[in-house]
Amino acid sequence: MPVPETYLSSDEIASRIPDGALIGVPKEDGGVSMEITRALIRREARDLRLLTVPVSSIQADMLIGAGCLAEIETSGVSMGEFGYAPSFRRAVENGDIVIRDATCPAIYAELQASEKGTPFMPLRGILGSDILANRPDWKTIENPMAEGHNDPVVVLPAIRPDFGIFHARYGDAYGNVWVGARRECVLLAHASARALVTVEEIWNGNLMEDDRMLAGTVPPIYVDAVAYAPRGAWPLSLPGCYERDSEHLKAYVLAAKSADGFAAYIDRHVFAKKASG
Amino acid sequence: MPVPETYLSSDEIASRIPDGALIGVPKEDGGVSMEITRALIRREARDLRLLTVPVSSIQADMLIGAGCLAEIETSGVSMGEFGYAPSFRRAVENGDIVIRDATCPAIYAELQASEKGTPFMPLRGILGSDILANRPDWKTIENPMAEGHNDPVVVLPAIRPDFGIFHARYGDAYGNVWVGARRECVLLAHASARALVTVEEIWNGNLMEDDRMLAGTVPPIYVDAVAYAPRGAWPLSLPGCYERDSEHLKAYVLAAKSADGFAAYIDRHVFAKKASG
Amino acid sequence: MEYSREELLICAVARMLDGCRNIAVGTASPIPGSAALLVQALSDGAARASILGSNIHNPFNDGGPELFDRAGQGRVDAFFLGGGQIDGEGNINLVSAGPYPQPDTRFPGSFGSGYLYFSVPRVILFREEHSRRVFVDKVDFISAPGWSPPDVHRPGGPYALITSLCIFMYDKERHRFRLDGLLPGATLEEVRDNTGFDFDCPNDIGPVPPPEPERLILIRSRIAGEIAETYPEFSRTRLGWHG
Amino acid sequence: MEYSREELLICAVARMLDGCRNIAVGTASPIPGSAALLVQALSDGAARASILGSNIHNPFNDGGPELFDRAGQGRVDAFFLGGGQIDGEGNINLVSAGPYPQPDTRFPGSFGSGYLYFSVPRVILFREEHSRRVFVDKVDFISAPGWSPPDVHRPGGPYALITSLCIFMYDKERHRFRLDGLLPGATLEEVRDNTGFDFDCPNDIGPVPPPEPERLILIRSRIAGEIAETYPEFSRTRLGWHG
Repeated sequence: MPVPETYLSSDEIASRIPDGALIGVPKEDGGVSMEITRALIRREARDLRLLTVPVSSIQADMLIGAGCLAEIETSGVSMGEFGYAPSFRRAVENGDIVIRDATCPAIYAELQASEKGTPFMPLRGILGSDILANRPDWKTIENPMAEGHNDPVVVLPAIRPDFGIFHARYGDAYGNVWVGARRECVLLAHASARALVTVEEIWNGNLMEDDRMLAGTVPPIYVDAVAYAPRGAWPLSLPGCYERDSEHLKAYVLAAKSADGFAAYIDRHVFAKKASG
Repeated sequence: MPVPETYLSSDEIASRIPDGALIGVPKEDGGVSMEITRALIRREARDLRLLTVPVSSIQADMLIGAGCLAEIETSGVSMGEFGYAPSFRRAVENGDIVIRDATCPAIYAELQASEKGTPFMPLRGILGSDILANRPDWKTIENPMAEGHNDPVVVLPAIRPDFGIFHARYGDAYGNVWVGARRECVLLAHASARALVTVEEIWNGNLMEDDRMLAGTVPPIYVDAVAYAPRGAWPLSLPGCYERDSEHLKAYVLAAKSADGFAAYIDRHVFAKKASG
Repeated sequence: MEYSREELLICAVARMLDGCRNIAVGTASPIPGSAALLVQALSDGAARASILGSNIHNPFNDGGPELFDRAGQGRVDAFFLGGGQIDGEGNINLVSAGPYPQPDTRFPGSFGSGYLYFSVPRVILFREEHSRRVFVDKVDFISAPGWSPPDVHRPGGPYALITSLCIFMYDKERHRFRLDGLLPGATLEEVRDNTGFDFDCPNDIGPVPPPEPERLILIRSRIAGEIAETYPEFSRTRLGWHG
Repeated sequence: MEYSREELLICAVARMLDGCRNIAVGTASPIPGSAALLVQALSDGAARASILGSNIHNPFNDGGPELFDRAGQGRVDAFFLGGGQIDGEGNINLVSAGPYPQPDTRFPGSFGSGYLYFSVPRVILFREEHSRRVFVDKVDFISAPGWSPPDVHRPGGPYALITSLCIFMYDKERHRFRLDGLLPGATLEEVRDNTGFDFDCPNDIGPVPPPEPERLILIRSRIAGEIAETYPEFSRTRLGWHG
């Protein structure tokens, strides 16, 4: 399938994201657009605020290491079995980045409030935690449904990313993208002001007109721009398509432990013309 | 494909729904299990409480006409272009049924609260309406995110049907059912204590193992029982499969305008062995 | 150019939708649907029509809650509602006439009105039957109020009211309807006689402006074909579609 | 019958999961995963294991929020959590050691703990490193508290704590851990020396009971194969899987 004429390049998409924007990204097995991540680093984006939905790994770590972020709201940044996320850890320990600690379902709830256009969303739990104690934007109210007894419940504000950014399995010529069962990408697209998407493959036909594809499709009303990026989640996985590149991730963790190592990694894998290894 | 051994008949499913149960059903183009509806009438179910998600047509009207319902929570019962819903209108005008008027997104919000296990959900709008005035279970609070000014917002309690009942396009031998993009059925399954489902066709394979089907699948953790019921939505439509039977619906509206006409309709189309025309 | 009543109304509604980017149309609404498709066709991609019941002209795919969620986000600019009763402040009643909950006449129910009337900036009320039974001084049941006190978050509300006799525009400041134009054959006197509420009326009330000729051509060609997917009978008998 | 340390722990965890219907296991958790699969295998369909990262042993399909939604509904009976620091009241810290927000050591973050610790009845804490650095008197940051005042809706909380030296059970009434059994090679003195919090200890503290032989056979046959889908290396080196 030819790439649709309306498609942009990943670098063109990155140029649409102004410094200071609030961007939302899915967790590492949810269709991460590493291609747009690399493009953001290439364009030397600054002061971005990152919302991880609800956690992240190399994507957040690279953006932090490259100095693109002023702030991060997250439930966790980790390289999983490959160890801690070196740039994240260093930046937080050095106070180089504003951290807004959350817990996974709270981030979903903040986005669901935005998705529904409701000003807040209640969530059980969290009470008595230092997460709550450090989030002046999260409030505690009495459950209005409880009668005759106290029942405190946390309420979370709607959060609307300027851009939701993810990598989808398919895109078509009509502006649709297909994420299958990755509901966090659907949520991100619905909750954000606009979505910016890279796609692995071009779908022959209209995804909205295929009964079987419809449930996993995000239509153009939510999608601002699409880029064709085969292996666009590399070195992370794209479910049903390719596994993550464990050797590469292991090497990244090692490299990112020093500023020089990180710079060399970025030079080779981000600024070099051909981004995928 | 042979019908899986674990499947029940629609009448067996109806026998699992005790008198007095709260049942939730989708709107008329959302995969209505008319087959279970007929089975409920055959088993002379009584005092059921019906939640329409968020509106209904012939399904609610038949259950009311047959005396199965004590109560209905709905945003609307109508036969659309075929006219008003005769049994519904008559029962409400005669005070034969308790009516809890709602508005569509409020019913979704009540179910979403149940889906999330949160005690309530806020919703904009509704303020100053007689819907709100007649729903003592709906409360008004001040938006806890508003600072320095009044901002009333309605909060709705979680509602958890005892059974969510719908008709799905496919079912497989592993207990999965596929509803495609009918998210209201997914919501109903998640929000209810258990789902009871009729399926149009048996899927060859495991729906959870097919990447393209996964997004539209409801897995067995939510599904209590499945029955094979080809044309199980008749005379309503099953999207992507068959259109509604307009002639039949027109004839139903005419018949249901009198008690005798309704009785004759039920005799012929519900109590007769072969339910589909 | 000759034109039908439906073509006149399609053009009148299209003018009300000027500048809207997302226009949603509910069930049983061929005229609003045609108008939305017309605005979409004229907008060069800027406006999107969502026709309930259409497989092609439907930008949504995520099930029942989606339209309401988008409206809540401010992503729906225009919508259409009816009403068993409508009063002079723009209150609408889709529930019942007479005492609630056991009324004299039960209507189907409020559907999404209790929400969309608050969230969609331009709600156009469509009610053919122009009678004192429908257009009452005070509705028996408020499915959704025409206006709200200033502390209520309310980006939406009534914009216009179209009947078989005339078009009213809604004055958000004064919470009143203002007669805007008469439909062919209707007189001001007839409107007054059949309206149970008080409304404003300019001295120089005239007919609803006729369809713009180039829009009429577009309706009969492209729009007739597009709306025929959802309303084939309407398109055939009213817009002369031969598909 | 000879058995490995991993097999001993799988059986110990399986006993803790007795009667659970829905058991969810997060990332990097081969022992809890194996225990959950063992309980599932023994339950004759009554128990379901959800193994994060598995394509087969995963009853969920609706994306990230689903596990939390099900836990909120009370449909998840058991879950596993770790902690950079854990204190004697069961408070867990997955965020940082030292002053917040600019700490001496930053950990990854709280993940779902701030919610699941409240909603899942049996949360089993798993933390290999048994040291005073980890098991502290008072955590530096509470990702989730071990207990809550009576007015807080809280069906969930800590159930047990498994370390490289021993197993503690959590006493919900007293908000304290009670030593339940020693792992092979560990002594009570060693546990005391390496634990920074005060805990209860029965006089007759003994070893963790050995695996039930029939369960051991099941682990080495069926469970080794099942867990290998998600943790092939673990299954090969620790359970003798030859797949």
